[in-house]
Amino acid sequence: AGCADDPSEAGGSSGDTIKVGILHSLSGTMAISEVTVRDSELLAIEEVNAAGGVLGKKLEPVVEDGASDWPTFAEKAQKLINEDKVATTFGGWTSASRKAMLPVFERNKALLWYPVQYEGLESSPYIFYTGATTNQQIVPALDYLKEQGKKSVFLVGSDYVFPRTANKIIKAYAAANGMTVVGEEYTPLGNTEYSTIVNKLGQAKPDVVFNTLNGDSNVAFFKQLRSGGFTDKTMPTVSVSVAEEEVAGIGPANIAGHLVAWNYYQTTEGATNTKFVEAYKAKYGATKVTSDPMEAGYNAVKLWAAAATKAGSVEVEAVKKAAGGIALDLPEGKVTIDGENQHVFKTARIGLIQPDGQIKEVWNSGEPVKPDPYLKGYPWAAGLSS
Amino acid sequence: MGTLNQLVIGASIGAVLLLASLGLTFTFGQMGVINMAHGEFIMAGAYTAYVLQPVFGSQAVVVALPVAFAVGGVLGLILERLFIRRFYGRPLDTLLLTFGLSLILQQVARDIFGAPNVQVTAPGWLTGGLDLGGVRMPYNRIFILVLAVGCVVLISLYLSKLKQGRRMRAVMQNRQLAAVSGVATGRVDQATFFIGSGLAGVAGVALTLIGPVGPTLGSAYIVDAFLVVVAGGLGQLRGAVIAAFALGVLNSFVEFWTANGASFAKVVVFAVIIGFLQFRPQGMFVLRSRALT
Amino acid sequence: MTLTWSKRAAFVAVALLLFVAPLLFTPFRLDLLAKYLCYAIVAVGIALAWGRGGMLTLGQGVFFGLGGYAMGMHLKLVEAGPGQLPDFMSWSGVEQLPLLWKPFANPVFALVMVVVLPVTVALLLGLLIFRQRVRGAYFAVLSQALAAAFVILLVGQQGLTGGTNGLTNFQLFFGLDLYDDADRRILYFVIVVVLGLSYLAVRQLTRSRYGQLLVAIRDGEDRVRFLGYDPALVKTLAFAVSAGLAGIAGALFVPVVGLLTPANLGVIASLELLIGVAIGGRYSLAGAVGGALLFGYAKTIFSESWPDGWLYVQGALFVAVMLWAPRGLAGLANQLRDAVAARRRPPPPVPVPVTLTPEEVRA
Amino acid sequence: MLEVRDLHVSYGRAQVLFGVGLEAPAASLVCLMGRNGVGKTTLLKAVMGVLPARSGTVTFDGRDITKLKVHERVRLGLGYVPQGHETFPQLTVAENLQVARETAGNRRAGVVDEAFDLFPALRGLLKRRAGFLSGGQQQQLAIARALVTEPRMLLLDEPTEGIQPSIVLEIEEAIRQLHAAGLGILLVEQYLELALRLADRFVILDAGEVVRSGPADDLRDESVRRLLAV
Amino acid sequence: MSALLEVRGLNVVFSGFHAITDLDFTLDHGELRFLIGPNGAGKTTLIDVITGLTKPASGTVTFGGEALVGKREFQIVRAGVGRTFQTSVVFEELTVLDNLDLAAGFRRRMPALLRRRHGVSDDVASALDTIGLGDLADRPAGVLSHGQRQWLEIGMLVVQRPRLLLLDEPVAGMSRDERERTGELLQSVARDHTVLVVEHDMDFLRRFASTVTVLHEGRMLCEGTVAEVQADPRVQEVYLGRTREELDKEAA
Ligand SMILES: Nc1ncnc2c1ncn2[C@@H]1O[C@H](COP(=O)(O)OP(=O)(O)OP(=O)(O)O)[C@@H](O)[C@H]1O
Ligand SMILES: Nc1ncnc2c1ncn2[C@@H]1O[C@H](COP(=O)(O)OP(=O)(O)OP(=O)(O)O)[C@@H](O)[C@H]1O
Ligand SMILES: NC(N)=O
Ligand SMILES: [Mg+2]
Ligand SMILES: [Mg+2]
Repeated sequence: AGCADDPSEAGGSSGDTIKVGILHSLSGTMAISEVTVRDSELLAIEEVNAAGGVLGKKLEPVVEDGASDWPTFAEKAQKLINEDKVATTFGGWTSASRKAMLPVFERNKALLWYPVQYEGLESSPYIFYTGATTNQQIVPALDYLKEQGKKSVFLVGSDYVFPRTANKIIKAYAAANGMTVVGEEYTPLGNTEYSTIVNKLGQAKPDVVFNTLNGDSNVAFFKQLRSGGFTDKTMPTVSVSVAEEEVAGIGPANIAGHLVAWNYYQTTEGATNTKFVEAYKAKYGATKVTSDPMEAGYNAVKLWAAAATKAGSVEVEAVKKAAGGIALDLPEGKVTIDGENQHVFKTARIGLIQPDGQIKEVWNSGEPVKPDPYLKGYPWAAGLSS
Repeated sequence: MGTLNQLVIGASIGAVLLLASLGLTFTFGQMGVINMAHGEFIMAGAYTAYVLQPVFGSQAVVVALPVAFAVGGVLGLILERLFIRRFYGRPLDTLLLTFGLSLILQQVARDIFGAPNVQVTAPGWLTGGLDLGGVRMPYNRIFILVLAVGCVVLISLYLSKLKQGRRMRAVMQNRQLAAVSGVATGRVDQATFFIGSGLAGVAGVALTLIGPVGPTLGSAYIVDAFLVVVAGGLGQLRGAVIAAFALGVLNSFVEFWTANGASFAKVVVFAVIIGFLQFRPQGMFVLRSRALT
Repeated sequence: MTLTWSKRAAFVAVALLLFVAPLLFTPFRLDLLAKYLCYAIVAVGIALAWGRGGMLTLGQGVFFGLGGYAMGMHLKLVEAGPGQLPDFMSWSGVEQLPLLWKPFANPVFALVMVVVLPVTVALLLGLLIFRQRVRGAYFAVLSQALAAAFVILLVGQQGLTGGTNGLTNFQLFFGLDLYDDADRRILYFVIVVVLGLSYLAVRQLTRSRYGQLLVAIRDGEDRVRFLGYDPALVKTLAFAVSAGLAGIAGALFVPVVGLLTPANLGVIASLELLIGVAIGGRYSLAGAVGGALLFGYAKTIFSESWPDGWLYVQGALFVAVMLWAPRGLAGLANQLRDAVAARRRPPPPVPVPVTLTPEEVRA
Repeated sequence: MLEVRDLHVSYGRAQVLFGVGLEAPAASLVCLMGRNGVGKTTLLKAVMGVLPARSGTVTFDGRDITKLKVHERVRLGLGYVPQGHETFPQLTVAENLQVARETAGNRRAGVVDEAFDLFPALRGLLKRRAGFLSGGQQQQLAIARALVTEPRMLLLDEPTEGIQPSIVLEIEEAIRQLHAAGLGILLVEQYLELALRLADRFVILDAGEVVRSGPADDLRDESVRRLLAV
Repeated sequence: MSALLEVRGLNVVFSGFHAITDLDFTLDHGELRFLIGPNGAGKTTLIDVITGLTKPASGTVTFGGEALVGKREFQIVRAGVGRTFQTSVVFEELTVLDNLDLAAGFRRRMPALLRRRHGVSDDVASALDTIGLGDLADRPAGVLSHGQRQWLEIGMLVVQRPRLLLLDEPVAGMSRDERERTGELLQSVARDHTVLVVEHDMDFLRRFASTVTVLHEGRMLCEGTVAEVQADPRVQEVYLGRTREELDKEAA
C-alpha cells in the first residue's frame, strides 16, 4: 500500500477533469443550513466550468455528507483527500466541524475552504477562511451597538466553541468600552425550549441581546421571544448566525425589526450580486433566497479557481502561494485574499430584518476590513489569544 | 415573581412534553411498540399545517389539527399494516425497525420540503399572552395546554368508557385470549396505532407554534417523550400526565436557578428519574400482576 | 462436533483475513476497518448484555465515551507537553489544568481508567437499576436517557471536555506516530488482537453456567430469584463486562479516528452500535461482530456513493433485516433450514425467543 | 358439527400432530384424552385457529373453516377455554366478561347472569383486576368468559384445573346441563371419572396421532385404560 | 422447639382487601402437610409471604429460628425454602438438563459458575430420572407440554435440596397415573424434608396426606387428619360441596 500517495502530486488533476471536494451536512440538524451552501458552491462550479474550467479542465465536484457529525466530517475529509485525491475541498459550517477537519488537512497537506463566519483565533496554513472573522462581523456589530447607546448586553448562544469564544470576545470588548454583560446563557445545539431564557431576559431587561445561537434553535428562540410579549422595540437583538434562510424558517413576522450582522445580504447592491441571485434562483427555484454563508461558499470556489489559474497548477503549495492578493469582484463587493492569514478582506454590514423576510442594510464599514483573526490590532483583546 | 413565572413556564413545557408523548402511551404503553418513528409522525403533523397554510392562511393551525390527526394516523396505519403487525411481542425489534423507518421518513421530508426550515404562521388570536399580575402566559402556550388536556380527557374516555377502548386493552394484555373471545385483533391493532400516531400528528401541529419546522423536528422530542411515558408507568395515562408536568416544572426551575441551565437541567432530570425509580421501580403508577416473568 | 469444527475453522479464517487486510487496503480503508473493529469490540459486549442478558442498552455509547475520554485526555496531555494546556482549554479560557485532568498525564493511570471508569459507572447504575427490577423497555429508555444526559453534560463543560468539539488532534499514541502509516498498521493489529481476546473471553462466559444463568434471567428473572440467585448481581456483572469492553473500544477508537466528540456516544451513536449487533444477530457472538463490521462498512459505502439519499438505503437495511432476518444474519441460516424443512407451505412464524413480552413491557 | 380431517400441525420444525382426524357431532360431548404432551392442547388450538394447520381441514357446521381467522370462528359459534387460567390481567372481572360479550355478536344481557349463576363467587369480584385473582378464581372467570360468547360448540382444555371440589361438581353439573340443552362440547380432562360420567364419546391421542376412539362406555375397557397409563 | 416454620399473627392486605387475617401456622420438622381451602382462601398468598414475594401488613414468619419477613427472595431460598408456582415457569431457551443444573447450582461459587457444565451431576441425573424426562433432557424446555413442565418444576425443586418445600398445586393437569407417581415422589421426599402441599384434588389428598390444614377467607378454618377434615361440616359447606353420592341420595 502506498503511503507515498502525496495528494499534492496527484493534485486531483489526472485526466481531463479536476476533482474538488464538497463536504457539508446533507442530513442531521445542520442540513437545514449547509445544504444551501452546497448548492451555491455547485452553482459556482457550474459557472467556472461554463467559463472554460480551470487550466483548461472542467471541475468535477465530489459531494460528501458530513451528517452534522464532526467525526464524520473528519472521515469524509480524509476520504476526499486519500481516495478521491481532490485538488481542494470546500466545506464545513460549524466551527466544531472545522476543528475536526483541521488536523486531517494539516496532516495531509491538503486545502480546505471554509465559508462561514467564525470565532477567529485560528489560522491554519491549510485552510482558507472566506467567511468573516470576528473583526469583520462581531466587533463592528459591537461598535454599532455602542454607537446606538446600548449599555447592557445579554448573551445567548449555542453551547459550542463559536458562541463561547465569540462571547469571550464580547465580554472583553464590553469591559473596555463601558458596556455591561448582564447575563450569559448557553443551550445545546438543537435546543428548542426557550421560555425560561425569555423569562430571564425579561428580568434582566438588557438594552440588547447578542445572539450567537446556531441552526434550529433560532426559530424556537425568536418565536418564543415574540410570544413571550417582546418585540424588537422592547427586547432588541442582534444576531450573527441568522441569515435570509433562517429568517424564512423563523417567520419574518416573528423577527422583523431585529438586527443582524453579516458581510452580505441578498439585497446587497451591485451587478455581480444581481447576477448571482438570478443565477441561483434560476437553478434552484424562484422562491429561494441567498445568504451570507452561501455567498462565501460561492466566493470560495471562485477564489480558488482564480488562484489555481494564477499559479498555473492546482498543486496545494502553488495555490497557497498564488492566492495572496487575489482580488475579485464578488456578490458582496470586492474581496481580496490576505496572503498572510489566508482570510479575506470583507465589508462589514449591519442589517435590519424586514417584514418580507429580506434584510436591509443600515450600516456598513465603507470599505473591506482587513481580517485580523487574532485581534492583534485591538488593545482590549490583548488577553484573548493566549 | 420569576419563580411564579417559572411555575407557569414549567406547566407549559410539561404540556408540550405531554402532547409529544400522548401518542406513545398508545403505541408504546398499550401495544409495547417502541416506535422511534413517532417523532417523524410529529413532524408530519407539523408539515401538514405548513401545507395547509396557502389555503387557510394563518388559521391553518386550527384546520390542521384534525387533518394532521388523520395524516399521522394514516401513516401509522400504513406502518402497522406493512411492518409492525409482524412484530407484536417483540418490542425491541420494533425499535430497530422503526429507527430505520424514521431515517427514511426524515429523508423523505427533506426531499419533499427541502432541508431548510419552513414556517407556519400562528393565527392572530394566538399572538400575545395573558398577564396574570406579572406572570405572563403566552396564548400559544395556553392553546397547547388546553389541547393537551383535551386530548387527555378524550383518551381517558375512550379507554375507560368505550368498548373499543376496552377491546384495545384486552388485545394488548392477552392477544390470543382476545382472539378466542371474538375480538378481531388485527382491526384493534390498526385502530390503536391509528390513534397513537394521529395524536403525534396533533402534537406536530402544536409544535409549529413554538419551534422550528424541519425534517428533524420530531427527533428532538423523541427521547424526552419516551422518558415521560416510562416515568409515568407504561400505558398509564395518569402517570404520563403527572410525569410530563413534573418534568416540565423541574426542568424550568433547574434552568432558572443554574447558570448555563439548559445543559444542566437534562442531567438533573435524569438523576431525579433514576432516584425516583428507586422508590417506584415501575413508574409513578404501577400495574402489578401476580404473574411471574 | 463437526459444528464446533467448522466454527473453529471460520474463526481462524476470519483471523487470517484480518491479519492480511493491511496488504489489501489503502491506509484510509484500513483506518476505517480499524474503526469498525472498535465497534465490533463494543458489539461483543452488547451481544452479552442484550443477546444473553436481555438488557437492551441504548446507552452503550456512554461507556465507549468514558473509555475514550480517559484515553483522549491522556493523549491530549502528551500532545500539549508537560506543564502546557491542551489547545481547546486555551481557547475556552481555562488557565490552569483542571484537577480532574492531572492524573491522566500518567499513562498507567489513564489505561487503568479506560476500564475502571466505565465498569464503575456500570456497576453503580446496574445495582441501582436492576435491584429495583427495572428492566425491559424501562431499562432501554433509561439507558437512552443516560446517553442523552451524558452528552449534554460533556457539551456543557467545554473547558473541561472540549464541549461539542470533543478532543481532537493527536499525533502520538504510546510511542506510535499517528501520522505515519506504518505505525497506524501496528495500531490496527493491536485492535485485531484485542477484539480476538474479547471475543474468546465473552464466548467462554456465555458457555459457562454463568452464561446459562444470564439466559435464564432474561427469560424469567423472577423465577431465577426463587432458585436462590440474585438476578441484580448477575445482570450487573454482565452489564459491567459489556461496559468495560465498550470502554476499551472507545480508548482504541480515539487514536484510530483521531478525535472523540460527544456525538460519538450520543443517542444515535449508541443506537448504531446496537443496530450492528441486531443486523449480525444478537444471539450469536460471531454474528454480532460480523454485524458491527458490516454495518460500519455499509454506512460508509452508502454515504459515499449516495450522499444525498444514503439514509434511504440505511433505513431500508434496518427494515429489511428486521423483517426477514429478525435474528440477524447469523439467524438467517437457521431460518433457511427451517424453510427448507417445511417445503410445502411457508412455515408459521418461527417463535423467536423474546427478550420482552408485551406483558413485561407493562408489568 | 365439528370435523377435523388429516390435521398436521407443527411448531417451527417440530411436528406435533400427524394426521389427526376427529368428529364431534352436534350436541355431542366428546372427551379428548391422552398423556401429557401428546398434543391435546395443540389440537384444540389448531381447531380454534390459534395455531396454523400445516395441512388438513377443519369443518364446522359443514363449512370449511381451516382458513378463517380466530375471531371469525368464534363468531360462527366456537367457544374455547384455553388451558391454564387465561384472563386479561389488567381488566376487571366485569370488563373481562364485557369484552367477550360485546364482541361475539350476541347482545343477550342475560348471558352474564347465567355465568354468575354457575360461578357465584365471581359476583363479589366484579371490580377486581383479573390478574390479582387466585388461580381458581381466574379459572372460573376463564370458563365464564367463554360461556358469555354463547358458543354452539365449546372447547374446554382442562377446565377444572385448580378449582375447588365443590365448584368442580358444579361445573360438571353445568356441563351436563349445557350438553343437555344442545351445546356441543369437546373436552380435555384428566379426571377420568369425571370424563366417564359426562362423555358420549372419547378420542385418545398418543404422540400426535389418534390411537383409539369410541363410545364412552369403552373407556371402562382395560385395554383402553392402558393407553392412558404412563 | 421442633417447629421448623412458625407463622404468627399474619395479616396480608391488598389495597384494602384482607387476603389473610390473623393467621397462626406451624410446621414441624419432617412433616408432610397439606393445605386446602376454597379458591381465594389465601393459600398461595401464604406461600408468597413465606417466600418473600408478598410483604405482609403484620406478623412474623420464622424459619429454623430465622425471621424471613423482610428478606429478599433469593436469600430465603438460600436459607432453605424452595417453592413451585401454580402456573409453572421454566426457562424455555435452556434444555431440560440445564434447567435442572441451574436449579442445583445456586450454592456454587463464582469460579465454578464461570466454567462450563461438564457432564451431569448425580443429583441432576437422579432428578431427571425421577421426573421421567430423560428422553427430553437435551430439548429446550420451551417444547414441553403443560404437564411436562409441572414435572420439570418439581425436579428443579428437588435438586435444590431445600429444607422446606412449598408446592402449589403440583398435580394440576396431570393424569391419574402421573398424580400417583408424583404422590409417591412426595412421600419419598418428605422422608427427609418438610413439605407443604396445596392441592384441590381430594383423591390425591386422601391417598397421600396425613395432616391437613384448611384455610377459609384468609383464616384458619380447621386442622386435622384427612378424615377429620372431611367430616367437618364447615369444610363440606365452603369447600367440598356435596359429593355425587350425597346428591344422588338427596334426589332419591
Ligand atoms: N411452543 C412449542 N414449541 C415447540 N413444541 C411445543 C410447543 N408447545 C408444545 N410443544 C410440543 O408439542 C407437544 C404437544 O403439546 P401439547 O401442549 O399439545 O400437549 P398436551 O397433550 O396438551 O399435554 P398436557 O396434558 O401436558 O397439557 C409436546 O410434546 C410439546 O413438547
Ligand atoms: N396482589 C393482589 N392484589 C389484590 N388481591 C389479591 C392479590 N393477591 C391475591 N389477592 C386476593 O387474595 C385472595 C387470596 O388469593 P390466593 O391466591 O392466596 O388464593 P388461593 O387460596 O391460592 O386460591 P386458589 O385455590 O384459587 O389458588 C384472593 O381473593 C385474591 O383475589
Ligand atoms: N462558525 C460557526 N458559526 O460555528
Ligand atoms: Mg395441554
Ligand atoms: Mg392458589
